[in-house]
Amino acid sequence: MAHEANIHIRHLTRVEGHGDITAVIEGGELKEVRFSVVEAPRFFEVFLQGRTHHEVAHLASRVCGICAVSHRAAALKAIENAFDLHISEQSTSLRRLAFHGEVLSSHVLHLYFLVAPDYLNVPSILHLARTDRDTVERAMRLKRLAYDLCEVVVGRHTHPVAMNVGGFPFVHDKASLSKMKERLIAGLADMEETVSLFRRFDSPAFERETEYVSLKHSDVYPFYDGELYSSEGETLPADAYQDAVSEYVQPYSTAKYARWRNRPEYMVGALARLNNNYEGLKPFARYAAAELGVTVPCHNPFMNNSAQIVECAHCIEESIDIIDHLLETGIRPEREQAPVSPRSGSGVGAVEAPRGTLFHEYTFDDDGICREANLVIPTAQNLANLEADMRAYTPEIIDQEETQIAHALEVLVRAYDPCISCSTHVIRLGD
Amino acid sequence: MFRHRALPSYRVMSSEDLLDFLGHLMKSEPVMVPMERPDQPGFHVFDWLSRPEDLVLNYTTTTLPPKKAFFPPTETLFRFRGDDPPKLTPVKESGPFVLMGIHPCDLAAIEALDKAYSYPPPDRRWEYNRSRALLIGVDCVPDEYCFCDSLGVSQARRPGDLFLTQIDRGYLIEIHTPAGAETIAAARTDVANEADLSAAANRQRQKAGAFQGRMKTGPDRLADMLEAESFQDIWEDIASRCYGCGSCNTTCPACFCFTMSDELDWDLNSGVRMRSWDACQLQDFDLVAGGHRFREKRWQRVRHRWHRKFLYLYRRFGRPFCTGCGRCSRACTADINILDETNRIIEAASRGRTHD
Amino acid sequence: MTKTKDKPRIAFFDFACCEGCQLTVLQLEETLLDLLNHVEIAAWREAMSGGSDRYDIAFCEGSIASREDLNRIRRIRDTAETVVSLGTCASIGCHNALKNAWAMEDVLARVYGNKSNHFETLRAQPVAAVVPVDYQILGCPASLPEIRTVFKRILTSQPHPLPNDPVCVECKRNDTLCVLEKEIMCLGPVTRCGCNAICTSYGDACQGCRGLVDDPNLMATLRVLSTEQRHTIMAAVARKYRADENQIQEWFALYNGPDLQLTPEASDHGP
Amino acid sequence: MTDMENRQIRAPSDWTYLPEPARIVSIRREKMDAVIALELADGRPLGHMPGQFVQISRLGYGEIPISVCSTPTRPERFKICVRPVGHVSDALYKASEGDWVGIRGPFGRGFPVRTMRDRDILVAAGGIGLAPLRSLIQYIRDNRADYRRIIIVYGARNPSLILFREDVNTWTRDSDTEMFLTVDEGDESWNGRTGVLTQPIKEEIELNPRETVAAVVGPPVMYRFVALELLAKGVRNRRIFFSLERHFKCGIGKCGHCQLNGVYVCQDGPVFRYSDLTRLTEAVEARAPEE
Ligand SMILES: Cc1cc2nc3c(=O)[nH]c(=O)nc-3n(C[C@H](O)[C@H](O)[C@H](O)COP(=O)(O)OP(=O)(O)OC[C@H]3O[C@@H](n4cnc5c(N)ncnc54)[C@H](O)[C@@H]3O)c2cc1C
Ligand code: SF4
Ligand code: SF4
Ligand code: SF4
Repeated sequence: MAHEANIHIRHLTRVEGHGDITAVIEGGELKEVRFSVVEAPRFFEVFLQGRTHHEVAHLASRVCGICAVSHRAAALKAIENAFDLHISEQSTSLRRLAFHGEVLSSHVLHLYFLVAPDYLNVPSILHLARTDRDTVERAMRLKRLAYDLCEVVVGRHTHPVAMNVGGFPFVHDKASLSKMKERLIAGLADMEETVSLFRRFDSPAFERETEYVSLKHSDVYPFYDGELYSSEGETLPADAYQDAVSEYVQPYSTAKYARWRNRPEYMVGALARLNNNYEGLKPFARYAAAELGVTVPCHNPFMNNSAQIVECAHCIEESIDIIDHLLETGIRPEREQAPVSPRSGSGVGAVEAPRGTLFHEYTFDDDGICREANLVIPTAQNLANLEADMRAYTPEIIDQEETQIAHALEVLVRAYDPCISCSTHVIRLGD
Repeated sequence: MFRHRALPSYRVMSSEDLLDFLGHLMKSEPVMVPMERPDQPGFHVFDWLSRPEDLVLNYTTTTLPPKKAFFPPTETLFRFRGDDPPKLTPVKESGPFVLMGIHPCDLAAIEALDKAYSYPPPDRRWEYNRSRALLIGVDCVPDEYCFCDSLGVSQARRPGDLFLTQIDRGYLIEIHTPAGAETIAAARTDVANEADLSAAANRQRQKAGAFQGRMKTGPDRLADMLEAESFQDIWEDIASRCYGCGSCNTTCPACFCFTMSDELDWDLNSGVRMRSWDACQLQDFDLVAGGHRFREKRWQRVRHRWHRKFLYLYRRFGRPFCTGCGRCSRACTADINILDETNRIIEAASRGRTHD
Repeated sequence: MTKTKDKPRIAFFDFACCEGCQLTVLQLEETLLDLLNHVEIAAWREAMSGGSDRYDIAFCEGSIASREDLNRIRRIRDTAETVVSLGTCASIGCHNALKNAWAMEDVLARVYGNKSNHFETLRAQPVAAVVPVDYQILGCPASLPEIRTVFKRILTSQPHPLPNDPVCVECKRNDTLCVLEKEIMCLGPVTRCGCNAICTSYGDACQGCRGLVDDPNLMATLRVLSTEQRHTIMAAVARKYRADENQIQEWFALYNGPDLQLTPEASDHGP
Repeated sequence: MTDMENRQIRAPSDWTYLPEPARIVSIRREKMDAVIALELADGRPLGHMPGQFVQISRLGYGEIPISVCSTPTRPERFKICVRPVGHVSDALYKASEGDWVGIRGPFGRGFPVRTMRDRDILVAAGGIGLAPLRSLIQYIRDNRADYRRIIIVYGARNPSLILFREDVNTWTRDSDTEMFLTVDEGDESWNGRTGVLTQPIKEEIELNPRETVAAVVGPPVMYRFVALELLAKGVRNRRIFFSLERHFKCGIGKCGHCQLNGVYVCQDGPVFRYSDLTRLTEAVEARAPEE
């Protein structure tokens, strides 16, 4: 029984980047709990200044290796908005396709490599190589599927190439897209297995109401497109995000925190998207949701993992549809648009990165040079909510041993899938 | 049936019959042809054909020359396994193939490489791959970089088996070898009449008038000039612009330098030896252990390129190892044009400059 | 070819970076399992809990940008027999070094405002500049073909001298169309190959993420971009970009750091 | 070649770049070199001449040119001497007895053992250059009656880098060889000559210049200084032979790496007449020393 505990987990494993968990319990009462990001900051906001829009787009994906496509896409949308460029429907479809590859890749990595070991009681998925080869191979297969999907569309997952301002500088090969489609169809079987695997894992029955924020689109489940939406019913155009989202600094964390209007915490990510966009899901994804017991609205942060599985299924289904559409309409060559003659402008790009809503905003001067950059990253938006959950959850388990509490907190943090390397690049201060 | 007839002989074939013929060929052997790049429409590439209609015979140029059919940019020479004793298995492709749509300059280059690679001891791998191929040439229209007529190969036919010239009613087919005759015998063709022959001759005349640039002397005099003088200032000027990227070598149909390297499998015991195209303009081409470089300055490497093409191999094999295809000028990322620079040398030599 | 002894223990460490390099190692996927026949994974924070402090080969990604980083990398160097700098951040400095063009207090103030005194940052340096490294893998993210090669070379005790050919060589070996033909300017002619020219294979320009070759003719880039050329394509490129020296310098800086100078002085091996 | 009959593909009897296995029968490792004795898998002699080289592979590492350092007059096995300087040479240096390597060759033109007959032979070796020259010296000693004086000048960087110590001792001891050993830098235990190897040539050796044939192998800078001394003593430039080093990949005049003006070092050499080299602008070894 942990009447007294002083938990400090340094450099939490199986998360992206460096973060520490601290929890202090005195006399059976929780005194302090926090998750601090200790990753060295990289200052993108500083060195993006003075760069051309080409360079900005190129650098943007380097914010994060795991959600590189999202960052690139957000930057492209912002730049294209700033210069009033319009890309073809075909390019939009291809960008969506790359997005689905990334979401799949990121979620599979999280679910199999980072989360599953907690439930299977091994230090890493690779430790199952001998005892449960099936699971390891399925994980690898799904990763490969996601990676190859990105490869077909944008060359590679981490730091996509050829995903440029205005469109694509090469014509996608129909044969490889059809081959991809076959593999996606086969991938649904692996998703089925994934659903059965994760159904076996019991998530804690913890709930806490909060506000869920994501993009929302009337036609599609939003990753690449949509308006900003909150579960409290508010809709606003993505480029007005600053009306609602503001950031603040905590001295113990190199990442920033964000509030939604006057609410000091809110949640973004798979669970938020699912809560806000359930109707947009494809049939197999709905089936997966039912199998995993996800009903919306869902207030259990541990269910974020299940929401990710549902989204994986959705991404595969949606990708099949997109490829079908591309093959049907035929792929037309489109030259990458020449850079607009240098001019001033500013624009916002908002997308749903695997971990939640991501904003890029740039201002260019008369020479087309970036003068100001603002990036708001999902993990930063989630940090306050995560700490609120930790504060609410710890008392529920305070009777357990110190190590069990520590482990439970680790599992909670992992459920959020924090991406710390991203989160240390946030820009302007909220006040 | 054509076997005893004097070669070359002539036939005519319609464009539709040509595609039928191609379809027929493809049934028995793989066919490599120029086609439009799927990823970059408007540009062409030599590749293995899967549908006859992908053939493009009126292409201007390709980045890589068709020699890649016999001598791929990277290929496996043999596999090994570290047994006791080690097991070494040569890797070779099986069966004959057809290489179609070769411009005269590229035919000439293949002939040049035949010479170089069969010089004793012969390169069996080249010989083997060459012996598998039936070569079908095609007539062309020069672009802004072409100067093959200055090197006397604009009408080259050897070592092709068949040669196609576009005429009104399809293609005039020149049959140059018995193998060519045998292959074409299976196709629907018509006798070539006077009008066909004169249409083809007309096209040759048009071609001869279409070159935008000429080399200001013949290869023989050029070799003498290069031997007689150092031209260091010209080499240095070119070198100040040159990246040393080697693209002029790697796009050249008559370059044939290569390097070899091993690649292990994941068992760390078996693997392959590969050979890949190399380029004398690269900084490390002549680097040896201990850090010695024998052409240390970029201008020495530039000079080497010209000397090798127009002097050394000219003396050794009796022909320049440049066919005027223009690929290197087009590929040069630094705007170095082989014809312009060669003419600069010729002019300097003709002005009777002295050594520096 | 190597005699089997104890499997070497490998560990992965990350410093300031996007962690894309580690992720690229995960892309070895099936071969990852083959790899496990030859090595044991001792520590991989991103993929595994309960890492060990006993390891022989340390793969380090990212740049050194804080005092803590410095101490950590020195500890790693003391422990590991072989240190590998994984990716351009760890080998050359990459984007992290771009902030070095500013004073560090200004950098912090811009991001954390009046709370900046809670944080510290150092000039970013590649791992390779702080401790000696035995193998370098370049690329942003680390080039997959080079990751494969270096793994095999480490396991068979072979050195891995960085390739010194420019990207153009790989473009040609792949028979891809030079992007200049489409009037897109490319840093491939001065950039170290080893990535199998992935960007240009997808029709995009090389941005130089593997750093410069030993003897780059930077003045040639300047000349190509800033003057009118005879060559039809090159003339179009020059017209299209109309780049001045400053812009080109900034472009090179993306991966080669802000200190690189474009100077007309002939290098050792030029002209 | 284009005849239909010829298009029926016959497998070539010898696949040009395929090495044949050879086993390491012994290896003697010194600080900076290893002498390796090899035996071809089928036991037949290599069939080389002094000055020729083989392309030797360590499979999985690569292939490099290495001179044969043993004489064909003792044919059972052949030897090479490797200095570890990189990839393949390191791997060879670290190999063990019983390991397999791949061999192609022998290749190239060796020393003119015919021209040398009935003449005085001067051998000038710098560093690892002694390897091919040892083959020559042994060959001449095994055919002693055909040759006249054997003068050996050998320069090593320091005493610990002296190659083939036993041979060097024998050549010093025996009266039918005149041995001049020098090191660039001596140490406490060293009481022999120090200085570059041109010194003994200049100061100690009496030559019958008209009757002397010289064979020179060493680092690139060495050649021209040795040549100058020999010319100064009246040795004819036609009778001075250099064995050159260049980057080789194929060993048979195809890969282009070793091209030196119009010649292929691997095929037309590696042994060249000095008088031929002076015409080749790229033969840095033969160029007059810079002022
Ligand atoms: C005719 C001839 C005879 C030789 N005889 C001997 C000998 O008896 N003993 C001995 O120790 N060495 C000899 N060498 C030198 C030996 O070939 C080189 O040391 C060896 O190639 C270095 O290869 P590596 O893989 O160990 O080094 P690498 O790791 O490949 O690189 C070291 C350097 O050597 C260069 N290099 C690579 N391949 C070759 C090559 N084929 N030729 C020259 N340089 C190359 C590389 O560019 C690099 O700069 C001879 C060379 C020649 C040409
Ligand atoms: S292509 Fe041009 S820049 Fe490249 S090596 Fe050749 S001449 Fe030099
Ligand atoms: S695309 Fe770039 S790297 Fe490739 S050949 Fe052209 S200039 Fe060189
Ligand atoms: S092509 Fe250039 S930018 Fe792309 S991976 Fe290679 S070196 Fe990096």
